[in-house]
Amino acid sequence: MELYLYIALFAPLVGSLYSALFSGSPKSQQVGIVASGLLFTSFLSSAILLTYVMSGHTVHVEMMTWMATGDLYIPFGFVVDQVSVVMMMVVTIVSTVVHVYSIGYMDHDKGFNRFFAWLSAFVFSMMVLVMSDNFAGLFIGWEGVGLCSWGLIGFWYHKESATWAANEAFIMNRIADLGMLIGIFLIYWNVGSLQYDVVFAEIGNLQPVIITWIGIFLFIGAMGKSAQFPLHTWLADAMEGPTPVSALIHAATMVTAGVYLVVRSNAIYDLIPNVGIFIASLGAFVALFAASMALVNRDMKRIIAYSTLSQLGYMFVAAGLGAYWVALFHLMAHAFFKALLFLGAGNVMHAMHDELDPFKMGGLRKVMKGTFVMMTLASVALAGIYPFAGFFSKDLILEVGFVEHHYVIYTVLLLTAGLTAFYSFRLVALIFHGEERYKLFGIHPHEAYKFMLVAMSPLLVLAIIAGSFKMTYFQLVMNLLPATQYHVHDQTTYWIMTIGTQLFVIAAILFAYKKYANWSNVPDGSSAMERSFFYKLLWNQYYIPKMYEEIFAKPYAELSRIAWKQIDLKIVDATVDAIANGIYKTGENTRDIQNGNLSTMLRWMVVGLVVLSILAVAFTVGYNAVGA
Amino acid sequence: MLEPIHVALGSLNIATLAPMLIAIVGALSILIIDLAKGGLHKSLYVMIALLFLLLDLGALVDFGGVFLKNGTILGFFDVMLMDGIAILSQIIIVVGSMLFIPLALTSKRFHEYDYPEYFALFMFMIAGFQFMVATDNLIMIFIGLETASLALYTLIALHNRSKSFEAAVKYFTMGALAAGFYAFGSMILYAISGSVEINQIATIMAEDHYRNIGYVLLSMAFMIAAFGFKLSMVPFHTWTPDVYEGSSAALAGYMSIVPKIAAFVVAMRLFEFLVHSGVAWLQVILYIGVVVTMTASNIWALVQSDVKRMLAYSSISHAGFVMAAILIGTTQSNTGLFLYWALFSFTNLGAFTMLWVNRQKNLIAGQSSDHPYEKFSGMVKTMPMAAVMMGLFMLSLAGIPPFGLFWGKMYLIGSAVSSGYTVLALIMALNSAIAGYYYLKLIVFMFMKEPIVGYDQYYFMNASLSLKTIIGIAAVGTIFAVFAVNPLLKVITLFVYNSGY
Amino acid sequence: MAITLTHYLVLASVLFVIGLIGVMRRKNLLMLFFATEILLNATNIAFAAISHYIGDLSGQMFAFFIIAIAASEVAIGLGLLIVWYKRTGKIDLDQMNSMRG
Amino acid sequence: MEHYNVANPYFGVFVLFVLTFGAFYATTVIARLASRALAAKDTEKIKLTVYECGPEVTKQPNRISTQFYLFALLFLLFDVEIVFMFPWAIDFKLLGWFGFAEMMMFILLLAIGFVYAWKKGALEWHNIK
Repeated sequence: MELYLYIALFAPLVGSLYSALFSGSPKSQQVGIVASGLLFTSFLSSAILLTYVMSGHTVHVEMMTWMATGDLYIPFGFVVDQVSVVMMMVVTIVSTVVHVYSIGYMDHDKGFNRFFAWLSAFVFSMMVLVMSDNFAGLFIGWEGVGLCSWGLIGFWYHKESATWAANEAFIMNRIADLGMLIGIFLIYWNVGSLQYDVVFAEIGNLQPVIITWIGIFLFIGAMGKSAQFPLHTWLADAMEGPTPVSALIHAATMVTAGVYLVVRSNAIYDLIPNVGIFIASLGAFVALFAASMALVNRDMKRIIAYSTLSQLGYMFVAAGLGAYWVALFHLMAHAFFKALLFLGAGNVMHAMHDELDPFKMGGLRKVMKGTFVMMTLASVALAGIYPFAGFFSKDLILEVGFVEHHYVIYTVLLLTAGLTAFYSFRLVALIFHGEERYKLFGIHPHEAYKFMLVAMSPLLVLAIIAGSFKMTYFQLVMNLLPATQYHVHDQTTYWIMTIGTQLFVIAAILFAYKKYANWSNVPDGSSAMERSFFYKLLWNQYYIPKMYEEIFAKPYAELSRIAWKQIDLKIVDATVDAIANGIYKTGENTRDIQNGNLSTMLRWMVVGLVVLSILAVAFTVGYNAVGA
Repeated sequence: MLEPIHVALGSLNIATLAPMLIAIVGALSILIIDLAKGGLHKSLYVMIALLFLLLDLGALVDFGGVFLKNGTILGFFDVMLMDGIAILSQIIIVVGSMLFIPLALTSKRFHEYDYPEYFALFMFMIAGFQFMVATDNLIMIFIGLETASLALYTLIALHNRSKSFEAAVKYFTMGALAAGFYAFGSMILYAISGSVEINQIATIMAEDHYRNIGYVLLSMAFMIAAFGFKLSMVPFHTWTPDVYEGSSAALAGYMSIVPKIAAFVVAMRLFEFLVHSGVAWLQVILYIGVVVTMTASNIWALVQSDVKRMLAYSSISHAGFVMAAILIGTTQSNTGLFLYWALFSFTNLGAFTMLWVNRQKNLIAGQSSDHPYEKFSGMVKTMPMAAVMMGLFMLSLAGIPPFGLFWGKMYLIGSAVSSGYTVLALIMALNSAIAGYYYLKLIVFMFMKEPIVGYDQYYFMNASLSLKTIIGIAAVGTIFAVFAVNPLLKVITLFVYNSGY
Repeated sequence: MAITLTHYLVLASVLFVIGLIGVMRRKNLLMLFFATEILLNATNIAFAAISHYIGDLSGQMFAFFIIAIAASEVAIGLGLLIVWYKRTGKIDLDQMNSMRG
Repeated sequence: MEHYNVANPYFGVFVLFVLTFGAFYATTVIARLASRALAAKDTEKIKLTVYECGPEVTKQPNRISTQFYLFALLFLLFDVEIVFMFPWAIDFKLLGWFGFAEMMMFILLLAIGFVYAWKKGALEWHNIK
């Protein structure tokens, strides 16, 4: 089995290196095919591992020792257990689909080969992240996916906005990673190991305060990766990257790494329910908050991105309330239908020549049948209609909230479910129904390549049937995660809740259809609704990006400018001069002493020496005074 | 009448001189070859230098074996001291030099490489550094330091541009002042202990229970000023950016690595016994020095417009980071120092070589310095491989896993945490986060901007096969550091631990 | 009055301080070199004196080496100075600021 | 070995010395400022020129050639090495063959340097660029 583990892990790396070899040469189809083939191999190995794990085994290998000196010992190990195998399946399925899809999507792009190098490198990092058996390896993968995501968001580096978005994502993530690093250090410091099994076995012996801090710092890392409030702005901007990237990284895999971290560290979070409540509340807030921003947005990809954000909120609610397996289940189901949604959006974008505003589309169902069906079904799944995947996973989270008596969270999530249904179908209705507004812009849409649709079909199937795996999945992961079944005990309440939710959601869908299915004009910002306060508030994303700009970015730039101009040039230099002059120049005015002047430099040195000597004397005097 | 002294040759242990003598003989033979037949091509001298350095390395490895078997080797009236850190640092010095000497084989002609003296001086300089680390005698340290520094000043000036002379004069003048500080500091130590050997001074002071603490501290003030200059700690750092800008990129890269490791070793010998004796003053001063050096240089690096100056400030910051190891003073941290520097050597070798291959002979209109950021704009389009390489080195410098320097940073921060310096560890981590920003700036220029016409013709202008090989070596060292870290750590720990540091 | 070690040390310190002042005040490169020579020779006096008073020769050895090194330093320094003068016609420190920041 | 403390009688002398130094310096500065302030300003240009008895002031035609400096440098370098030979010469017998061998090595190195300088033409008056 170890062999399969290594194949699953390293096949993407081989694919990446192979593509990188060709990164300088012009586009060649075989690069994409080879990379996809290698990923498929990785998927097959993961599937074999899955059957193996389902028979009750786990695979644990220690490839080599990273660091071993004195009391520091970090091995380079991998583990395939019930949790990581689920993640591996999700990652390999989605990435294989995305790879095949990208062969078509990136067909006309000059950076075709480079794209596959980055994409496969990303998959490799992600596999390292999920398969590592310790926090150090997780962190490596964590940074790796961040790096690849940076490269892929900024893939079209000639676009100013793409560059900016890439840097924003990278920097925000680095800030959060710092928190995570501190958490990992705290773990190492207090437990003396980074191995999951050791850490989780011993974490209970620590003081509650320390556990709380560990939990908080790790969660800060998770907040960055999973774009939770207030570090969420990068995700929407990350949509500047190619659409397959959005599907793979910013919907299905990387952004869920934060959820994975919390699920993986369930032993830690079980001990600190207060932090758990906080996580759940934040998750609920983000779910509603992101959904509200999706309501009015006029950028197809951003709408889907906000919906991702909102669904991540759901996952955190589940994880925060201790229903780790539910969180992981929703993560899996969400990966399938959200990736499908993104890839469908990619098709639409191609057809519309990169137009993103759904108000400029309409009536596309006639020309893009396949895409229309897929996106509608994916939206149905997202909305959580029985018997699609979303129903099983999302309603479960609602039930968790209800059963755990967090009625506020429950209500928020219920409301969000309605909003989700509304904005999803607003999008579908605007794109595929109504008048053919694109004709105004002289666009001639066409359906995507056949093989792209075929490539998407596995996702479609999974989006429909993933819910039926629920019990198998539960049997599998309960070996590792707390096996709490969440049932509303009163049958009547259960049925009322379920049917009520379904009706509510369906009502929202119908409302969206009614309002947008016959849309005829392109809004220009003059209608009464568009001028209302709430619309503006939502449209401007609650003014949060603006606030960041005002509060952090500008003062930071200002600060470094001041540090240079004022502190370095004026204060520091002036101080040196003042000291030197104070000692050696009595009447004469200073000559203009400029930076880069040798004399100033020598004075720096002498002043340094004088200060040190004065400190030495002062210390001695103080020391003798105390001694005497 | 005094009896003549009979010195048994065996007791001298002349072998301890072998590594330095090899370098000196190499230098002399280069001079003699030049005298016998002038006008030979520079590649011959490069080969001779490499050959002798290889011999030198062989001798050092041999010493390493002897050290692990028998412990510290003393020689030459106990002036020479071959302990673990001496051998380790000499290996870093020699390997670093071997990697930098081939940078002379550029495709463009440069003034300095036409002189065989360049290579002779280079070898003298290496011998100087080797003397400096392989002794704990203050006189010997001084001689080694000055031999190396004087050679280095000349090497900088040989680059034959106005800025090079300016840099050499600045470096020289400040170096002379630092030499004065060093001499005065040693004088105070000699006055209070009557010895010029560091271990004896330490013993005498300990027996004395630091009765002369005031004078000890005063001498340490002078020593910190002297080595602060060599290690470019704030406020003794002012020469660094100017000298780096003035000298050729190859030499600047060399200066960021080899002289500093030598200075680190001496600083370890000089300061650590005091740190261990709990002299609070020194701890406080080093603490402040480390923090200020790291932070201030990072801030200054942010506002640079020239890549070489940025790298200069960044290497000040790295030196400050590593200086923390001396403050912490545990075996783990000292091991971290050597590990960090070994990894840093490869990464910085790569970064400076990338500057060197892009060196242009004349500045184009409107260009204020040799390597402005704009020069690297859109490099990914014209030279994708080169841009990827440079990006790789920047990422490593920023400490992003799994590239080389990440491991060094992690190990050092880890050692700070495990010795209870939590706040320091936090500051170190924060600083590496800030540093990421200006390294990223270069990557942004390379990958995200359009090439600027005029600059693009200079990409790889100076490249030759040997320079590309060096870049390749640096890249391999940076990427595959993951696999080298563990064996390296084992060896380094063995050496450091057995030398009592 | 007997001359003690203290006299020598005070002399050395005073000379050292004079050297430091010279380093800080002088704008002429040649004067700067003089100042650094004063620094080193101040130390020499102290070394020789200490060596004599405590009856240990290593101080004098140190002094010898400082003399030799000071001479080499002068040689290099003057060499640089001559080249600099030939290129610019000046040995004023204030003219030497093509690099900054 | 005796130790020094601040109570040493000569410390006072030292302090006085420093103070005197400061006072002296201040005096010169004050004197200069005062004279500058009090002096009558003369704006006539001709009066500010250097007086050179009759002929017009010219640039010094025969400055000392840098050649002299180079010679002086070489002399200095080789001359200073003598400091190592004096102690050796005094204890020549005491040091015996070992000392002799060491000194021969030293002289050999110096000789290589000398030959090098010679061959490079540093000792020829006219041949230096």
